[in-house]
Amino acid sequence: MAFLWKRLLGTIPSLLGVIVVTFLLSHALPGDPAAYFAGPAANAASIAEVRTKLGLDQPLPVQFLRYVGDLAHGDLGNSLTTGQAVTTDLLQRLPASLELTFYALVFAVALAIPMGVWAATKPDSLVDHLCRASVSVAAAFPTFFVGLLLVYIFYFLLDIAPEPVGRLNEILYTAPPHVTGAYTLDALIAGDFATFRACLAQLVLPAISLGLFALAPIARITRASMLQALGSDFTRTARAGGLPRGKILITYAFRNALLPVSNVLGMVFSFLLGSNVLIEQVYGWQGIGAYAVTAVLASDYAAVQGFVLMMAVLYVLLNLLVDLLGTVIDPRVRFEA
Amino acid sequence: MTAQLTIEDFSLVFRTRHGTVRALEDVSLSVERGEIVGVVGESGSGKSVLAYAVMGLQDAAARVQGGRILFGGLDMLGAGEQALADVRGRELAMIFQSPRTALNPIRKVGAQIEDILREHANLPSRELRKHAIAALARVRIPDPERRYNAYPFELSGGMCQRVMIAMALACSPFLLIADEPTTGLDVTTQAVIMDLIRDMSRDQRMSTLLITHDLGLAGEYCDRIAVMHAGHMVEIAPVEELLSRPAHPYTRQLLAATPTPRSTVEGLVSIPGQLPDLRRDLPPCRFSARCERHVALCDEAPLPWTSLSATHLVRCRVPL
Amino acid sequence: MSRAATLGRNIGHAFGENRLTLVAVAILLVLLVCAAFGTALAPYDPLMTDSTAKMSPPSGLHLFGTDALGRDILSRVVVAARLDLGMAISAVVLSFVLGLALGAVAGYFGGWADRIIGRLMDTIMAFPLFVLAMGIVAALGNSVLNIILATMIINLPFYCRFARGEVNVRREMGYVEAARMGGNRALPVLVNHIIPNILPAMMVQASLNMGWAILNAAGLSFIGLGVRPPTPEWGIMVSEGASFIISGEWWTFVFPGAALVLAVFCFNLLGDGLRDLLDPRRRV
Amino acid sequence: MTQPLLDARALTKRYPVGGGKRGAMLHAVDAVDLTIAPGECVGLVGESGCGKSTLVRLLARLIDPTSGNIFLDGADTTAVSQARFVTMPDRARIQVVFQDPSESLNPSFRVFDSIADPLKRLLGVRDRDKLAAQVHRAAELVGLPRELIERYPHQLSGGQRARVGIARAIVVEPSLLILDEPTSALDVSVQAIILRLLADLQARLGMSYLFVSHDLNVVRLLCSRIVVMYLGRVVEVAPTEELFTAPRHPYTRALIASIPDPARRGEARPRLDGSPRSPIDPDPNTCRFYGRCPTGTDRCATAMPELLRFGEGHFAACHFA
Repeated sequence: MAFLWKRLLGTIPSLLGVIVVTFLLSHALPGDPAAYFAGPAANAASIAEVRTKLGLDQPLPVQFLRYVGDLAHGDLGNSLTTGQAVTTDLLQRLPASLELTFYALVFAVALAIPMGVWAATKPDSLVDHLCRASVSVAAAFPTFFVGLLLVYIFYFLLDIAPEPVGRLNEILYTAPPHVTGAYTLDALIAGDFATFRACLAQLVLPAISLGLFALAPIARITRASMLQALGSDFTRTARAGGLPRGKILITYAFRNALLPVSNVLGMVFSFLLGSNVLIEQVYGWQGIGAYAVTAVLASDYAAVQGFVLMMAVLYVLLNLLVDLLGTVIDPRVRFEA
Repeated sequence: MTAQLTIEDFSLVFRTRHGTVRALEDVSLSVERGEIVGVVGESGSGKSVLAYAVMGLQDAAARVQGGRILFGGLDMLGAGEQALADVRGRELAMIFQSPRTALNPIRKVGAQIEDILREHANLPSRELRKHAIAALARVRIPDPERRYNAYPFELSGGMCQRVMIAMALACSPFLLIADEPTTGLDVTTQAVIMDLIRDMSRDQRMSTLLITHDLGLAGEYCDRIAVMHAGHMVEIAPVEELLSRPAHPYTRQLLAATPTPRSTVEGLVSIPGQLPDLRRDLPPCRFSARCERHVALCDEAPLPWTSLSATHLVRCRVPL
Repeated sequence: MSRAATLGRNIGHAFGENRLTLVAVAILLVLLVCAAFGTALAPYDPLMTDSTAKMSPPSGLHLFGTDALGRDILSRVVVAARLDLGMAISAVVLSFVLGLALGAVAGYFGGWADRIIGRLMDTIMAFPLFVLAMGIVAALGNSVLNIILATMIINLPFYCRFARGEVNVRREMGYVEAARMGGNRALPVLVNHIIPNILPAMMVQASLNMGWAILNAAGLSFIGLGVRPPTPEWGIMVSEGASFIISGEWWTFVFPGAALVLAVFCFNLLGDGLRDLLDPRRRV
Repeated sequence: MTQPLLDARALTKRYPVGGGKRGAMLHAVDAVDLTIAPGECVGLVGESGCGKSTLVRLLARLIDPTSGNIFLDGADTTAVSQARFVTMPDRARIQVVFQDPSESLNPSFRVFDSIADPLKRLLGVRDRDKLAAQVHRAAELVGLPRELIERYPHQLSGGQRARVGIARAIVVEPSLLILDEPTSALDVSVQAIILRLLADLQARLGMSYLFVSHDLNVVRLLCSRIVVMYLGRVVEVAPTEELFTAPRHPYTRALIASIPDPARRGEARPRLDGSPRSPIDPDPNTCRFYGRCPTGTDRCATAMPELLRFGEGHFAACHFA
């Protein structure tokens, strides 16, 4: 338990850094935010009034405290485009993004790890070369371009994928009653299998486009660390002890190979969360990424900052999860604490 | 006496990008029941390659060129992977240098011993733990119940080597191959580990093949010593005889280069020249270019073994 | 044999064995030529609209077809090389130099310098990097310069950490301690003895990183940040072409997208090739 | 008695460890006194982790001591920090030959540049001909063939690299050469060559040596006096022959008994089992060897033994010596 607390405490500096950076971003705005928030019809007096109201006339440390205070109340300001509180907007759209990211991750991991292991057990074979080649190619495709290509091929040319209109074609189906916010899960809870299938069908292309970019680093590191583990002294010991091949491959090599794999998961999450924005844009997905793009283009700063902050917090939490996974795999980490 | 291990005219090459390395050529050696045999040589002599070949654990780039390796009645070179796996860990065991990395870093040492027992010892699952702890106790690890749950990183290098020995001896093998088991350990720990290996092989009438670069170490613990140079075995003799009356010029020089409690710096002999490049064409005697006793006859193949006595063999045309 | 000759043999080896790397280098050279002389090479003015030839599919006249305003896509793809490669290369060069300097200081001196620099990098790494880049460009303003700056910042930790690790390992090595025994102060030790030995590995990192930098810059312009129409740029061209997928005018987004893929793929191959070159296990 | 060349007094180095236990210190070197006379050759032995390497780095002024002083010909070198000492004239007087020849040479420097660098930096030799002459002389002294001077380290054998390492250290004509396990990475045949070379160099150049090794058989070949360290402290100092024939400290006895020796085959000799105590915040009133020591009593747990004199140049730190 001690190490759990230590890890939790360890995220505090990261979170603090994230808050400082988002604060700095909002105060590095070109021009006068007060004038901006006051709107186009404002005069000098109303701008000054807005400035006082927003606390922009206070010294930076005071503004920072105020910012932190607002955050503590879950107040990220109001969006200019939707007119709602940014927090409300983001929380509404978050499940859509999480659902997509989750499926992309499952797709990437489910494909990449067996691929990497397979390639490592037969180094320099055709399988190995095919694996490496396909992984290299996948890594070179921009996610947004893959997204568009898949839509063109599977929707326009082959017509086997549904129209890329977001999470659900609302003309044909109604969204499942809100429980978790994840449509596939909610549809299952409601027992509505038709909607479930429709949601899943909508998810396939975006999840694959998103997952492809995460595939390469996972497959690469799995192959490399598997090769290393198979060539290690302790695998040799296991062979010298006459252990069966399956035992050597799984208990000795693979479990050790998982350590570096869990270490790149952090980077993979960074990719996934970032590329999420692009994929949501391509597929009209109603998640926080698409929301952020709209906000960026409309210069809706409060919304953009809220988005950046939420993504960062999400990322810090995911990293914490990866860290804990690492401690489960590796006793050495546990004992360090 | 019956030979536990017989190596006959064994040759092995490595195919590399830069040519074929003739790592072992016409190596012959036998190890009797309960005997401790040392294989001594400098780096590049092929002593470790030989050890791995006996285990059937050679590198993927290795190709056996000829000869036989017989373990008990089993032809190790002809046996399939399954037959080898059956023998390894049960009848034939090996310990390595750098014991810390030779143990699985994320598995409890007790579990690693159990893995071997489960595979070879034919024990019911609930007995495994008891036997693993007993194996730890046999190698005089203090507080074996507690050490059973330890991970390798929690143990010292010497303690890890004991765990390795416990693993190797868990199924009471007939032959133990120890590949530089004390390299990297402190001299005090080395003495403890070597005493342990010697006592275990004496107690269980187990044969031991000790691979080492240290003639002094081999001299203290082995019954017989085989000296290797550049992939050739050049001399095999009982310890006292090898140390007092070395017959091969290389053995003599190696002895004179090894500092002992009685040597002086003036008395230290340095061996001129370097190991030959094993990728090139080699003379019948691979030491000839460095040898002061080299005569024309030395360049005539094949280079025969000369028997100085029933137990003292040397591979030299003009032995001392 | 001189070191240069050994290196030459190794290079010959790596390329001889891996023809793909050679092909990648050749393609990169073509792209670099496009970047340097794009306007002279392009068959048309990339900005010239032609209302008579809107949305014409690839043909002898327009090899890559034309877009909704009748502009020649081939010309736009060729001319865009300068902006896309320029943004990525300058960002990578900046983060390389700054990251090396910061990492070297952190790794060699340790102590509080290490803690401050480490904390700074951790803070950058605490964000999903593309999201941070979005935030930076959104805050600093929508310009090419800010895209470069944002890409530089998000790449910085990779170089900094890599350099720090490499310097830290070498700091205690015999030859570095010998250099200190030989009268070298900290700066000469770093500049003469440590950095030259980590540069090759850093270069591999840079070439592997280049593809990612291109993707980032293009991704930012794809969502409408930084580059403004009608400037030819691969990301924004893909974005403009995206609206025509449903109607099947594939050439509008496929060609600029393919250019992106090609550039990234070649840089990745080059990086892999260079890494094989440096890998001691393969060098023997 | 003549003034010692090097005189280290109460040399101590502590490192803070891990965040968790706040203020915990690793006592790497603890109040070590050591003198080396001009032209003397002193051996330093002890197991890994006993503080040998830290002591070498302290004496070589590569790191600053936590406390204590190092006098060189009576002048306190510790009056300035190691960062400043780098540019002092005395820097050239203490040089080190490092352990692993393969990582003790800059891979991107030719042999010539490796040897010439300290000449340029420490002695300010700028003239190309003079530089070349001195480099060639050093190379000749260590028996390095001329054609190797323009090579890179990766084109040399282990023995040749060891020679370059020695040449680089002696080129600035130091008064004290610290040899940090100079042959531990070499085969015995090469080791013999290097040991003879070192003996020869000392006879010709009259330097003092501090020879660090874990191999007592090697140390005794070159050294007239041997210092034994255990867990950061000096436990015994004695003239070489006396140390081997009449060791006073139980650790020294165990160390000597552990040397493999075919002449004593089968003899039951005392063995030192177990592992050393933790060097982190050790009890200042407990002998560091207590718990592992075959003769330890309660007294050893309550009073740290001091180094006491047992004859001409023979000191040991044991209540029962």
